[in-house]
Amino acid sequence: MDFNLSEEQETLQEMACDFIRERWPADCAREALDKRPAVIGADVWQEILEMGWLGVAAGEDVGGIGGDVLTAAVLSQEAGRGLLPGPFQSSLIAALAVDRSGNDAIRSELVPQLIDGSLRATVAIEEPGGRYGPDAIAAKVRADADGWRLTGSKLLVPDADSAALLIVGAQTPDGLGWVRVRADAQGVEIRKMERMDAQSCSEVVFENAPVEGDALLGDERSLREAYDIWTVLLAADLLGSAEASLELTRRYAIERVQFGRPIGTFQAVSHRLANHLVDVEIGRSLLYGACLALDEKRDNAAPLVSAAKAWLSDAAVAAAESALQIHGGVGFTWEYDVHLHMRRSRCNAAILGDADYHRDRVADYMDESWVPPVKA
Amino acid sequence: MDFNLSEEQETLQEMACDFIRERWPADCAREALDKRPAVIGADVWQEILEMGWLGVAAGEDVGGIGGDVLTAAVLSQEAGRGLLPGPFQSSLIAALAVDRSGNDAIRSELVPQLIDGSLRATVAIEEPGGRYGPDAIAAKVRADADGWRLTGSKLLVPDADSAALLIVGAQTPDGLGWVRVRADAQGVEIRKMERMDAQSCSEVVFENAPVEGDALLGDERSLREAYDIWTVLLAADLLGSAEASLELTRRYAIERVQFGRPIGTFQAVSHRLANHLVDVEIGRSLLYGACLALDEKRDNAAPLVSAAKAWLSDAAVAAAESALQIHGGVGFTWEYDVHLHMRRSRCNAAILGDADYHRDRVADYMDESWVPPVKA
Amino acid sequence: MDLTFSEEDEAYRAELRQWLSDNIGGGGGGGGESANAMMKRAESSDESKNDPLAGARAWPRTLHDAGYVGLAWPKAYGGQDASFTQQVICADEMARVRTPPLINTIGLSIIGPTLVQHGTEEQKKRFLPRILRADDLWCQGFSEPEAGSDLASLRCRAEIDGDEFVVNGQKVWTSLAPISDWIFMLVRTDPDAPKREGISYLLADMKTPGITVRPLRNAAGGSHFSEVFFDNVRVPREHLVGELNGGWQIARSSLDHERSGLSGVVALEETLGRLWRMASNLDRGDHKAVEEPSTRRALAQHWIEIEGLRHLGFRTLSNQIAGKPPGAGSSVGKLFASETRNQLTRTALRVEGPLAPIAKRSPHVVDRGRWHAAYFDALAHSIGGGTSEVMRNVIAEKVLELPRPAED
Amino acid sequence: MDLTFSEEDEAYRAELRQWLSDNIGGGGGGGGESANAMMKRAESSDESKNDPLAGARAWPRTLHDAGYVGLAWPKAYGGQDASFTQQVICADEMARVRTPPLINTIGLSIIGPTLVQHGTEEQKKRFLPRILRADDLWCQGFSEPEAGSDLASLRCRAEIDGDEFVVNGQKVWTSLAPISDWIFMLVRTDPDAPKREGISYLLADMKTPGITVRPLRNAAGGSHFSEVFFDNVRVPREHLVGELNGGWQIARSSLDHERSGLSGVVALEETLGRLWRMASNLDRGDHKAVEEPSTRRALAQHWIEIEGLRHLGFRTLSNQIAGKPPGAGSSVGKLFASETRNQLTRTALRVEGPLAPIAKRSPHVVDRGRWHAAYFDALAHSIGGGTSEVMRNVIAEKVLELPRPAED
Repeated sequence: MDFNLSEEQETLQEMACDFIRERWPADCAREALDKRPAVIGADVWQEILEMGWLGVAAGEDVGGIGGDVLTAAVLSQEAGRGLLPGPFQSSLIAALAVDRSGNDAIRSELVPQLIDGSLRATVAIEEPGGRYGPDAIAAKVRADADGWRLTGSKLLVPDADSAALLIVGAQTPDGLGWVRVRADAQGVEIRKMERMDAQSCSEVVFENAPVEGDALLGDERSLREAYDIWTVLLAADLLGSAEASLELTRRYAIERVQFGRPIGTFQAVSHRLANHLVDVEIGRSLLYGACLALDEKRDNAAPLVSAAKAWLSDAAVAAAESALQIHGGVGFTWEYDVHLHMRRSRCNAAILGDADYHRDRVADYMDESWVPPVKA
Repeated sequence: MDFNLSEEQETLQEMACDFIRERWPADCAREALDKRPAVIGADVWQEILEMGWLGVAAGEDVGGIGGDVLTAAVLSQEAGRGLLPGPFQSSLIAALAVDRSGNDAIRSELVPQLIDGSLRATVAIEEPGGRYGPDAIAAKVRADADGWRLTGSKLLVPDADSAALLIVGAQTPDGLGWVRVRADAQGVEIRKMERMDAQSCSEVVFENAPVEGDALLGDERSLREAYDIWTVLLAADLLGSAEASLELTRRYAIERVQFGRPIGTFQAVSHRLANHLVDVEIGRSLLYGACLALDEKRDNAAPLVSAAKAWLSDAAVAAAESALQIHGGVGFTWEYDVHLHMRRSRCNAAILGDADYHRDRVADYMDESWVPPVKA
Repeated sequence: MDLTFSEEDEAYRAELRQWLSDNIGGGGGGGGESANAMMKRAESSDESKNDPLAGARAWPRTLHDAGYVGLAWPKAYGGQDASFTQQVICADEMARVRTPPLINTIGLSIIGPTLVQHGTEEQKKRFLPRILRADDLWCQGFSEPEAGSDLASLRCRAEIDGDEFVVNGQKVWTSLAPISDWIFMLVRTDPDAPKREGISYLLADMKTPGITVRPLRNAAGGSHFSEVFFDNVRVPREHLVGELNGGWQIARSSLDHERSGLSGVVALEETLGRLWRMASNLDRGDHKAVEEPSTRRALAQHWIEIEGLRHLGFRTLSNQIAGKPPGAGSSVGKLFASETRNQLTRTALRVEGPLAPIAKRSPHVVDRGRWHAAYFDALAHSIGGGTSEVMRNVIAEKVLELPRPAED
Repeated sequence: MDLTFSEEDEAYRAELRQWLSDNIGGGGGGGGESANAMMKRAESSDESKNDPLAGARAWPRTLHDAGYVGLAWPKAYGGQDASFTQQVICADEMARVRTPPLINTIGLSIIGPTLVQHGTEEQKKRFLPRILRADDLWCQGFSEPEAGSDLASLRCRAEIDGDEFVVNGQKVWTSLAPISDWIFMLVRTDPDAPKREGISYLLADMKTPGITVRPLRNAAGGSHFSEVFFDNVRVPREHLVGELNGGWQIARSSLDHERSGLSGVVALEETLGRLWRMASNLDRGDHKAVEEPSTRRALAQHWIEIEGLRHLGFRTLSNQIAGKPPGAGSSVGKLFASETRNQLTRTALRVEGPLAPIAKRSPHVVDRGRWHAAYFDALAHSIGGGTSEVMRNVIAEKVLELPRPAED
C-alpha cells in the first residue's frame, strides 16, 4: 500500500513546475489575452518535446517512458498551475489515445511521431447540440465506393488550427469508435474559436471527408477509455489551477494588512481558505484514485473519473472566485494573476462534461453497478 | 404606499407575543415531547377564543374582525415564535376556508361557530403517494342513491383527533373542491400520527363516508385559494421560528465568552448571523408581498406564496441549524430551546409543499405567465 | 398595507412615462452610448478641444431641461424640490425603460447630495447647477492602496499652508478619472488624531498642477478605474467641505444615503428575463435547457430572490416616505442584491454549459459574450463600495448589535 | 502507487474475516446491544451487584481472547504488538461487517494509547490489561461549562496536599459517566501560569468520595452525556500522567492521534446505501424518489464525497505506513467527514419529503425514524471533539500557516 506519488513522479512534478514558471511565466498567459490565441512558442515547445513529456504515459516500445496515467496527470496539473496553453494537452491526449487504441500497426507507426512532435495531432469528441460525451456523438462515417467518408461537426477541438491529424470520435459501419482524418483533407473545414482564457480551439466541420485507412483506429472501448483519460487530465489541470488560486490568496492574506492586522487573521478569510484547502485535498485524493483505477482498469474507474472531474470543476472555480473576492480591488486588475486562473478554470470546468454531467454519470453507475456495504 | 404592518397589526403582534410567552412558555412545548401530543390547554384555548384570534381575517358579518390575510399571518408568526401548538392554526385556516368558500348559506351558518370555538373543524388536503398540493388530490366523491359519499385517504391532517368537522379537498361530481364530512360519521377512521415537534396530526381514511349537504362547500378556486392561504400561514410560522432561533443565538453570542472574548466577535459567528438576518428580512418581505397579493387577488399571488414558503422553509431550518451549531454543547441539551425550533421548523418546512415543490410552482408560473421587463 | 400611490403621484408617473416614450429610442441624443465607451472615445479622440463628450452631455441636459434630474435638490441650485414619492417614481420608471447611463451619475448621486447637505452656500451655488447639466464631471478619491475595506486608515495627506491645502499621496479605484473635471476626496489632515478623527473632505480641480492620472486595466480587459497621484497639489481652503477633520462623518453619511434599491430590482429582473430566454433557446440534445428540472429550480430561486428584494425595497421605501429611518433594509438590500447578482451570472454560465468557455466574437458564443462580462462585473460589484465582508460586519454591529471586535 | 497489501497481510485479513464470520451474528455474546442501551439497563437494574454489564463485557473479551484488540499495544501489557498495516486491516474489516459497539471504546481508543505513550510502568501494568478486557470502563473529563471550544481555559482545580491532589470543579459532556469505573481528566494545577502551561492530566476512580454524576438529557431525548462534579476529591499523586503542569501537551497528542478515518468511510458508505434504498422505495406520484434528477445528483455528490474521503484516507495511511507524518489528511478528513455526514442526513430528510415531519412510532414514519436520529447525531458530531469552526482554525494555522489572531 503506497497511495502517493512515487519519488520519480515527485521529481518530474518539481521539474515541470520550475520549467513552466521559467519558460512560460504568467505574463505570457496575460499577453496572450491580447494576442490571441495562447500558444506555446516554438522554442519552448521544442524543449518540452525533448524532455519527452508527450510520452510519459506511452509504452516504452513506441518511444514512451511507460509511465502511468497519474504521471501524465502530474504534468497536466503543473500545466494548470502554470497556465501553460496548447498544444501541450491535446498532443498528450492524442498520443495516449493512439497508444491505447488497441491497433498495434498504427500504434507503432504513429505514436513515436506523436511523441517526438514530428506529427501534431489532436482529438475531437464533443459536438454541437448541448450534450456532452461519447453518447452524444452523431458524426457519421459511411462506406462508399472510394472508402470511408466522415460527415459531422465537432466543437471546441483544441489546437485544431495547428494539427496535421485529427483523431475523431464517430459512428462508423463498425460501430462507435475512433477514426483518423488529415486536417488538410478535402471536406475538412476548420473554423477558429477561442476560449475565455485565449487557448486555441476550433469548430471542425467534416463533409464527406476521407478517413485515413478506411477503417477504425480504435473501437468503442478505446474511445471511452481515452475520453476518461482526457477527462482526468482536465481534472488534474483544474487541481493545479485551484492550488495556484489558493496559494496566491494564502500569500496575499499573510501580507495584506487591514484594520491593523493581516487579513488572514479574520475568520471570514481564514475559514474560507480552510474550506478551499479541504476541497483541494479531497480533489487530489479523487484524482489519484481515478488515475489508479484507470491504470488498473477497475470497474469503478469511470465513476471515479467523473467524481474527480465534478469535484475539481466546482473546487477550482470556487477557489478562483474566492481569490478574486479576497484580493479585493487589486484582484480585478489586469496585472494580478487571479483572473487568469479564473478564466482557465471556468473553461476547463465546462469542457468534457461539467459537474452536473459527471454527477449524472455517477448516479447512473450507482443505479447499475454500485454495491454498498451491508450491515452484518 | 405603505408596505408595513399597520398600527393595529403591530399592537396585535405584541399582544400575541406577550400572551403566548406567558401562557405557553417554551417549557410547555418541551414537556409535550414527553406527553405527546402537544395541545393547547383548555383554559388557554378559551382565552384565545375570547380574544377572537380565529376571526381576525373573517368577515365582520359572520362575527370576524374583517382583517386581512396579513393579520392572520401575524398571529401565525407569533405562534411560530412562541412554539404554540394546535388546534390554533388548523382552526384558523378552517374558519378562513369556509369564510372564503363562496358558499353564503354555509358561511353564515358555520363561520360564527368556527370563530367562537363551538364548532372545532380542521382541513384535509395532502394524501399518501408522495406528491404535494391540490393537483395530487385523488380522494373521490361519488353520488349514489343516499347522496354524496367520500372515499380516500388524507395524511398529516392537523388536530383531526379533536375536530368535529373535517373540511376535505376532493374530486367530486362537480369538479375539484371542498366537501364537509363529520368526524364521527360512518366510514371515517382517524389514525393518530404525530410530528417530530409533538404536534397532533392524523391519517384520516374515508370509506364511503357521507358528505354533509351532499354538495360542494367550495369550488376549485376556493380550494386553491385556501391552500395558498394555509401555505402562507405556515410561512409566517416559519418566519417566527427563524426569528426566535436567530434571537436566541444572537443573545448567546453576546454572552458566551471563549478565547477571552464574546463569540459574537468572531466572524465565523457574526457573519453567519448576518446572513441569517438577511434571510429573515428577505423572508419577511416575501411574506408581506404574498399576503397583500392574496388579499388583492393579484395574478402573481400563487407564485409569491410559493416564494415565501420556499424561502422561509430553507431560512428557518438553516437558522435553527446554526443555532444548534453556535450554541455548541449546550444547544444539544434538552433544556435549551433551540432544538424545539429545529423540530418545529423542520416539520413546517416539509408540510404543504417543501422548498423544491414551491420552486417548481414558481417555475411553472414563469413558464406560463411571467412577463419580465424588456429593455427599451 | 398598500402599494398604491396618490392620484397626483400617478399623474406625475403618467406624464413621465409619456415623456420617456417620446424621448427614448432615437431622440435621446447620444444617450445610447455607455459611459465606458464615452471615455474610450474621449481618450482616443484627436479633437479633444471640441469636447468629445458633447454627445454624452446632451442626454443629461435633456433630462434636466425636462425636470427629471436633481429631484431632491433645492430649486435655488437648479433642483426640483420634488417629493420623496416622486423621486421614487422617477427612479422606478427610468429603470423600467432602462434609460441610457448618465455621464454625470457620480455627481448626481454622491457629491451633489453631499454638497446639498454639507456644502457652503458658495459651494452649492458654484457646483450644483454645473453637476446637473453635466458641465462638470466628478470622480471620487476615497480608496488607497493600503486603505480598501479599512478606508479609515487612508494616508493621503493635506497640510495647511496659508489659504491652501497641499495634498500629497495616492488614490486608487477611481472611476472615470481621465474625463473628470473635479475630484472629491478624503485626506488626512491630522496624523496624530485617532484614525477616523483626522480626516477631511476636499474638492479639487483635476487640472491643478501635480495631479497625475494612470488608468488601471481591469481583469475583464477594460479600464474603468484609475490611480490618481497627488504631488504637492494646492487646493484652496474654500474647497474644504464641512469642518476640518470632520470628513469621515460626511463620507459615512453619503455612503449611508442609499436608495430603496427598487431600480436595481428592475435591472436584476430584466437580467433574469434574458437568462430565461437564453435557457429557452439553448439545446440540450432533444430538449431545451429551460426544461431541465435543475435549471428551472435555479431560475425560480432567482425569481424568488428578486421578489424578496423588491418587497424589501417596498418596506424601506415605506419607512422613508413615512419619515422613519430606512431600517435594516438598506444594508440588507445592498448585500443581498450583490449576492443575487453574483448567483444569477453563475447560473447563466452553468446554463451555457458546453458553450460557456467560448470567448466573445467566436462563433457559437452565447449572447455575444454578455454573460462572461456580467459575471466579472458582478464579482467586481461585490467588492466596490464596501465588500460583502464589510457589509456583514456592518449588519452584525449595527443591526444585530453584536459586540465589536477589539481590533479597530 | 498501489493499494495492495503483502501476502502475509492478506493472510491476516483472511483469517480475521473468517473469525468474524464465525463469531458475529448470534455467537458474539450480547454485543448486539448498543452502548446507550447498555447504560440504560445498568441504571435501571436492581441487580447491579451481579454486574448488569456482564453481557456487554463478553464481546470485548471474546475479541481480546482472539487477539483483535490492543493491536498497537505492547505484549507486556496484554497487547498484540501488531504491525501498522494489521491495525488498519483490522479496523477496516470490523467496520465492513459493522461489529457491535465496544463498551470499552473510550479506554481502547483514548486513555489506553495515552498511557502506552505517557504512563508510568506501574500505570501501564495496572490499567492496560483491565482496559483490554473491559474490566475497567473509562470516561473522559475534558470540557467544562466555560471551556468548550476554548478547552485551555478550563478551571477545574487540583491542589497538592501531601501525596494527594484535591480536586474541585465540574466537567461536562462526559459520555457514559454513570457506568464508568475511572475518569481521565484535565485539571488546573497552576492558576498563575499561562493557561496552557498550568494544566495536569489525572486519573481518578469514579467511586472516590466527592464525585457526583448528573446525566444530561440531549436534544434528541436520550441521555448520552453527563455532568460530573468534584467536591474535594482526593486523588493519589501516582495517578498523575506525565509531568505536573504538562497535561495540555499530552491531551493534545491524544487528540492528534487520529486514525486514517477509513473505518468511518465504510460507515458513511453504508448510510448512503440505506439512503439510496430509501429513495428507491419512496413514491413520488407515478415514480420513485430516486428517479428525480435533483435527488440523483445529490446522492451522486455524496458518493463523490465519500470516495474523496476514502482516497484521502489511503493517502494518510500510506504516510503512516511509511513512517511519515499523516500530513493535512487527518484534520481535513475529520472536518470533511463531519460535514459529509451532516449533508447526508439533510439529504435524507429532503428525500423523505412529505413524510419528513412524522415522528418515530407513528404510522407512515420512514425507516422507523432513523433519519431524524441520524440528523441530530450528525449535528452533534460536528460539535463533539472540537467544533468544525475550531477545525478550520487549526487548518488555517497549521496547514495554511496563516498568522494567528492575537486573542489567544
